[in-house]
Amino acid sequence: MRQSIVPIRLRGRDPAVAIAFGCILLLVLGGSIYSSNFLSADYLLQQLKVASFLGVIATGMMMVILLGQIDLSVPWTVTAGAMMACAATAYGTSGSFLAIPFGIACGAAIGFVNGLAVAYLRIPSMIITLATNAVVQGLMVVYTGGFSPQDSASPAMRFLATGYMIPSVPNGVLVWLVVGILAVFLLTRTTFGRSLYAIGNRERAAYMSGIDTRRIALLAFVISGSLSALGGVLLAGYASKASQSMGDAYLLPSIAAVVLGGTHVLGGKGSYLGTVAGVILITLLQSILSVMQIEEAGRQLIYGVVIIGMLLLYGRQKLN
Amino acid sequence: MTIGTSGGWRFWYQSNKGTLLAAALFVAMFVIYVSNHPAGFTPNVVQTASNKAILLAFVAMAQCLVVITAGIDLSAGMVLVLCNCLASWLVVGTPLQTGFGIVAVLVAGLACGTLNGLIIIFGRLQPIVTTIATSAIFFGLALLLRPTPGGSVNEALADVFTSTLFGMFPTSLAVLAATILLVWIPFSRSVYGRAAYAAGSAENAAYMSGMPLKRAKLAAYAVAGLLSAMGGLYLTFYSYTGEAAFASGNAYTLYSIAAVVLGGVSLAGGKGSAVGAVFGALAFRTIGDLLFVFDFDPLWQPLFQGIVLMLAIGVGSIGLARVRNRLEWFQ
Amino acid sequence: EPKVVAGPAADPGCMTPWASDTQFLQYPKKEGPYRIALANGYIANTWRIQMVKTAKAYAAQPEVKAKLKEFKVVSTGEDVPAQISAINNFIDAGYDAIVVNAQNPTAFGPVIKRAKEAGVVLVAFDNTLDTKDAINVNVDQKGLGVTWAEWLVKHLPNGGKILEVRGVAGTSVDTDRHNGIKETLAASGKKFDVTEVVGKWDDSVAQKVTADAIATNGPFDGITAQGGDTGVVQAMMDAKHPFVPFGGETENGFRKLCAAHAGDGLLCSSAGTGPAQVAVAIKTAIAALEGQVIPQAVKLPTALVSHPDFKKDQDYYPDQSDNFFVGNSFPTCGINFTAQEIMGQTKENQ
Amino acid sequence: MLLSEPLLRMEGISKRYGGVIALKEADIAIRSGAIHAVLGENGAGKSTLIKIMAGVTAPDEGRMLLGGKDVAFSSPAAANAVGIVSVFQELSLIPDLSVADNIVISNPPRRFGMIDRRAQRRIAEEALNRAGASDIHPSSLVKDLPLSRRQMVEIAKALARKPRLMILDEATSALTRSDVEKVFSVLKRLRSEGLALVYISHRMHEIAELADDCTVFRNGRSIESYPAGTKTDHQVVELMIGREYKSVFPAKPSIEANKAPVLSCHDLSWGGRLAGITFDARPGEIVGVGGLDGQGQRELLLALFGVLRDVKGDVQIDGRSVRLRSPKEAKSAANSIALIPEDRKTEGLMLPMSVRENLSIAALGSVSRNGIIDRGAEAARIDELLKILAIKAATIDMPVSSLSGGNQQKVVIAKWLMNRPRIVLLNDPTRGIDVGTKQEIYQLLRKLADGGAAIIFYSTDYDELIGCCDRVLVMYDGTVVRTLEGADINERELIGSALNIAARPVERRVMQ
Ligand SMILES: Nc1ncnc2c1ncn2[C@@H]1O[C@H](COP(=O)(O)OP(=O)(O)OP(=O)(O)O)[C@@H](O)[C@H]1O
Ligand SMILES: Nc1ncnc2c1ncn2[C@@H]1O[C@H](COP(=O)(O)OP(=O)(O)OP(=O)(O)O)[C@@H](O)[C@H]1O
Ligand SMILES: [Mg+2]
Ligand SMILES: [Mg+2]
Repeated sequence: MRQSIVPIRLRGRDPAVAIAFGCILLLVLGGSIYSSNFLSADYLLQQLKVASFLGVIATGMMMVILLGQIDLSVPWTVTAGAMMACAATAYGTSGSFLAIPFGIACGAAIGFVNGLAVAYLRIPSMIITLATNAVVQGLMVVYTGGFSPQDSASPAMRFLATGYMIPSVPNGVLVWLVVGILAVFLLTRTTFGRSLYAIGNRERAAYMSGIDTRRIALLAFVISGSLSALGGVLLAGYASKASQSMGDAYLLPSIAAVVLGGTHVLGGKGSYLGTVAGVILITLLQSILSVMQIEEAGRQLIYGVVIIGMLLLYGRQKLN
Repeated sequence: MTIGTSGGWRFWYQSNKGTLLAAALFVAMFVIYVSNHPAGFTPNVVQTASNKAILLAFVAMAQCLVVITAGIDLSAGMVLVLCNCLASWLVVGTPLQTGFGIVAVLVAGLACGTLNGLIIIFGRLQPIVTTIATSAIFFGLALLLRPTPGGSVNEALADVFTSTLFGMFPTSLAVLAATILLVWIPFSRSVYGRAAYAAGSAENAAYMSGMPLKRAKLAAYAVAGLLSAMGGLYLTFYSYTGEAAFASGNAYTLYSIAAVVLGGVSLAGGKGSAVGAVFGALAFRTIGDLLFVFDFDPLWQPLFQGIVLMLAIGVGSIGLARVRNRLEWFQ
Repeated sequence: EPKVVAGPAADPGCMTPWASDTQFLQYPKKEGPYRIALANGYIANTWRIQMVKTAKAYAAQPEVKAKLKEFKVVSTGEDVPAQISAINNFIDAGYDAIVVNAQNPTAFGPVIKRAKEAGVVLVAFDNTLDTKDAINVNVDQKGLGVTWAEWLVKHLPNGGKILEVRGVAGTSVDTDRHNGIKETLAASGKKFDVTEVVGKWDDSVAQKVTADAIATNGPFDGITAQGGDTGVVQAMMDAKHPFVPFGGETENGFRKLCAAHAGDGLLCSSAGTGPAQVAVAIKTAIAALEGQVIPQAVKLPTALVSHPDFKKDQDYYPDQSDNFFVGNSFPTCGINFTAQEIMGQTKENQ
Repeated sequence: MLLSEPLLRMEGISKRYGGVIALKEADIAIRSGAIHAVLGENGAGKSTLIKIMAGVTAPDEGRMLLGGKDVAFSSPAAANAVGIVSVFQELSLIPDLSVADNIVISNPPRRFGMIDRRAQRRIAEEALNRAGASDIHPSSLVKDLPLSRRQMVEIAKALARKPRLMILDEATSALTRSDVEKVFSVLKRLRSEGLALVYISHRMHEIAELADDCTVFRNGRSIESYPAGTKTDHQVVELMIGREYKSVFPAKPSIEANKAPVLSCHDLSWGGRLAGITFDARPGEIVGVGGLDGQGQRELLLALFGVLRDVKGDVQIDGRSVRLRSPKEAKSAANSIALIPEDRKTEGLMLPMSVRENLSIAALGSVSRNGIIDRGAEAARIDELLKILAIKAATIDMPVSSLSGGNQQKVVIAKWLMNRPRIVLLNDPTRGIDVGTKQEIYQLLRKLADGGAAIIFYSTDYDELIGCCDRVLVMYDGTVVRTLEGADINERELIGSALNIAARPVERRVMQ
């Protein structure tokens, strides 16, 4: 494990994070060889907007990974958040007013189930979240098939994802900024954050120190579920509707973004700035590859090789 | 001395509890399935079930090996897909060509696993993200081989491998048993196998004890690749064709994790056996089969599957209620 | 074992042969009522949900219901072996006919063999099977690509920059549609500069890659997309990209946008494969069991509507969800569900 | 035998960890057929020295000569290959493998390339026998064994490798007296067989009994080597700590007998492991818990700390009956209990986290408001603590894992003091700790008691119980068989009641 003398809250200055941001620069410059448009402010802002969905989801994933757990229910939690928010819009003005909180609440409920199972029943998160994912998928299929749900996004959702409160900075990015600031605050300044790192490092010792480890874990999963759902709400706003497969594209990228940002998968170590770097890296890489005119096979190969290359550059664990 | 033979059994039971539980779970579910099947307990029904389950059984064994070292292989499903595409080119023609084809596919799987192992061990990268990246590479290669589904396989051979022995016993189960005997048992009883367990259980202590950790982990990843390749080969035998199917590759990866956990293998490493993982895979597959014998509205089927999976997982956590020392939660 | 007989089919209006050399088959007549199974693969998207619901609704119609002893649907997910096993199970359980939407058109060789031996009628639709031993109810996937490309050729007499949004890589449907587009554009003799991106038949993915393509390679003179078309148009609007001719699928959302923005230049041709084809497949299976003459490969009409023919509440439903697929009736087969009937039912009117 | 030519000679060895100098120009010479004791305070560099000997880490400077030839080991396996085997302070057993697997781990017997399990079991049984631990079943999993049994397995494992040079780094710190005696007779036999042995321990009488040669380390330097028996204990300790050394134990003040107990336990029982435990602890009192290892002492402390489920009986704090369901409840202001656990690595510390974060983790509630940490308050409290307990660390922002064992233990104690507990439960807190630090801890305990805390102190070291405690509860098979007070707290009474000689014939539980 890479250990740094610097305490966690200062690890924003981790060289790994700096190199990660260096890699982002390299990617943009590399892309600009292909087309100078990659350097345009429009394109970069658009990437930030798209990154904000992954960013919000990865924030939740990071909380759970810091605990030493993982949340594989992301795909259908994202979808459920989006679908439920859109569905609430159908219930008149009060519905559309409550649409966004309702979507997030559904995600929180899913996270609550995950958290209960992981924290109180001690079922490994990797499997229970897989099962909740399957159950939520089942619920959504039943729901779509049986209730002819309203699935267009409300104007508020559209505004949240694609509107502009500050000229030329999409609201989605602002949402991510707010979520990010809250996350940094939570991780560095609160007992919750400190407990999260403690549990991730050694749960037994954290318990013996009088930390309510189960409640913290439960809370982390609720946060993860809520943020996945918020990601879904934003995504629905962006696409102006909800659809079943919305969340599929977010599971592996959100894990990859968190880990690429230097967070240790076994928990207890990682900084939010790293996650930001990871999210931007993944989004940019996907975007640049998608417009390059090569066969899909080539894109996949390059995607894999570049990620491994970057990890070798800075993600190596220290020898013990 | 109070240690008798009965003590021996007790220790054996202790260390194989997970496997036994998985076996019991599978048997219970399979009995429910077969007793409700219109055709009953016939060789055909067993053959169908085993042909379907064996792919996951192979991938689960692969996953198990890696998980024992406290790693994880999120590329297992894609190795299966890649080997399926490769097999749809190579496992054709004369018996000799077919034979070479099979060897080539297995070697390719071994190479994929070795690549994973090399990057993770010598690059000192975290397995989870490394294998996410290599799975993209493997899928890219699969797409190069099969831009559209197609290809073929030596059908005579494929039929042999997916039919029954003496009209009774599914060949696929025999192959599975043979794999356990020829790959798993030697591995688990070798020095490397033991070092793999040690790496998962207490890596530092294992290093202090001078165990060959790097080679053991490399062996685990490599053999895992080989086993996934077996799965890919079987997919080709069962479908006569190759397809670079992204969704199903990912599905196999995730299912293999579920199977491994159902099979009593600890994701923290150091515990469990491939036999358990195989039973876990069989049990997991039977969940899908149950759909067939119960008359559910089609739209409710995914929900039913999810709930059964939850229940199956829940069975494993019953023991928790009996824990009287809360510190045991954290083991 | 079906006999190869001379055409035409018993119901020529509905069961048109795929090609001039398509064989006509006659299965031995079986006594009804029949046990028929639908082996579906993936279920969790709107197309499949709509398909399964249409199948149930069709099987529940009185005249069809009278002929059926049992109609069972199983969805096995994305995994091909699971679907193969499901079909094997249906064969072992003694079903008379099995209707299948194959996850992989080439993967069912062994099952086809077994079905043939067991005398079970196998009918494939949507993703059909590469075989002459099963009945295929076909949509001309390549033909769809041709239709879309022809639309662009027609509206861009001088050629131009085209954005092509593709489907899921590695599937035959994606390749067939792509080849149709490619060959037609090439054959036009005009200069088309095509940018390809992968939208995975998904609105949000398609929207993202379209936005990227517009930012880096745009603007385009014409667009064609195989699915996720609503997202593609959304991305155009978000980027303030001028509306251009568009050849695409039949999502309600897409057609809504086409109807709304036709005046601004969004001239659409919307063609696709409605989920109701499952009903045609069931109808064909019943006909085969009844011993009627049927073509080995049935050609389905494509549900095609082009500008300026979009009619409200017939070709698109402004008040309904964006997500369902509109082409849901095959009048020549007496299958007249509107998408609204299938997907538009609410709790109250169920 | 050539006495003049040592088996292993290390010259001018230096090793730094970042800014910390662990070893500086250290010399040592180890001869065959002798036991060489290495002494020194916590953090003196003993473990670092033997890690270098055993190939775990490489020195920055200096050379090693084995039998007169220069050697350098790239890994523990390389050191093993030339016959250097060690029993590390941090146990190097694999918890999920069986005892037999562990014993043969570096070179298992093989048949047809596979491990021969029958032969392995034979070897294991033999090694356990040689180590005097034949009560351990070779098929049991290491993680199911209590710490003392694990150390025996570790010793058996070293023996099974047939070493030329065997190193024991505090290998007996958790052993009971009878086990220690067995191990000693083994070590003496090995010495007579011509092996070289390096022995590290903080227990002076053990060294007096065993050692032939001694080397004292201080601050990473080898201060002096001398033949055993040529210096008094007093002189040795002064060499170690580099200053004059006074009485170890602080004086016991007399307790006012009429004070109301802060903690009282009535008829406490848990499963089959604890039965009918009744005692009181008054503020200002240090109550010792004694007895052979594994007689339920650990369970008693855990039960009081709210870790065990279904505890029967009545526990009162300040006269209030309480039923604690978690350490969180136990540490709450109303109850104010702290537990210094047995195993600091897994229960006491988050090793990769910084010293600072470890120190404040148990007291986060008291330096935060509405869940938000007040960093100023946190820093102030930590400074206060650091003044009380001198923790030897370059900076408190370094990971606690890079502290020496004794300093880690201080962190464990300190983090609970930050909570200002009124009831302190200690589970063998001085295991593996040097005399100097021990003395500090005794004084600290007394200071806490004088400040009004009640202290329950379990120790495997009789001297400690005698020197520190106002009362000692001696446990046997889950019950308190005797309570010693005043002059009765002496070695003879402690051992006698620990073996429960009066009540039952001596009989150690082997297996349930
Ligand atoms: N991995 C490491 N990183 C940083 N510093 C270290 C590391 N290991 C040891 N040290 C430092 O080196 C010094 C010597 O430590 P060592 O473990 O050798 O002490 P010791 O004499 O064995 O003490 P104890 O009796 O407490 O076990 C200590 O100050 C310790 O903090
Ligand atoms: N000789 C032995 N051989 C095998 N297993 C043993 C042996 N002695 C004890 N065990 C196992 O070790 C575990 C703890 O044993 P024991 O009852 O002696 O605990 P203890 O000393 O009270 O433990 P602790 O000190 O952790 O409280 C039990 O699960 C028992 O099965
Ligand atoms: Mg030490
Ligand atoms: Mg004990």
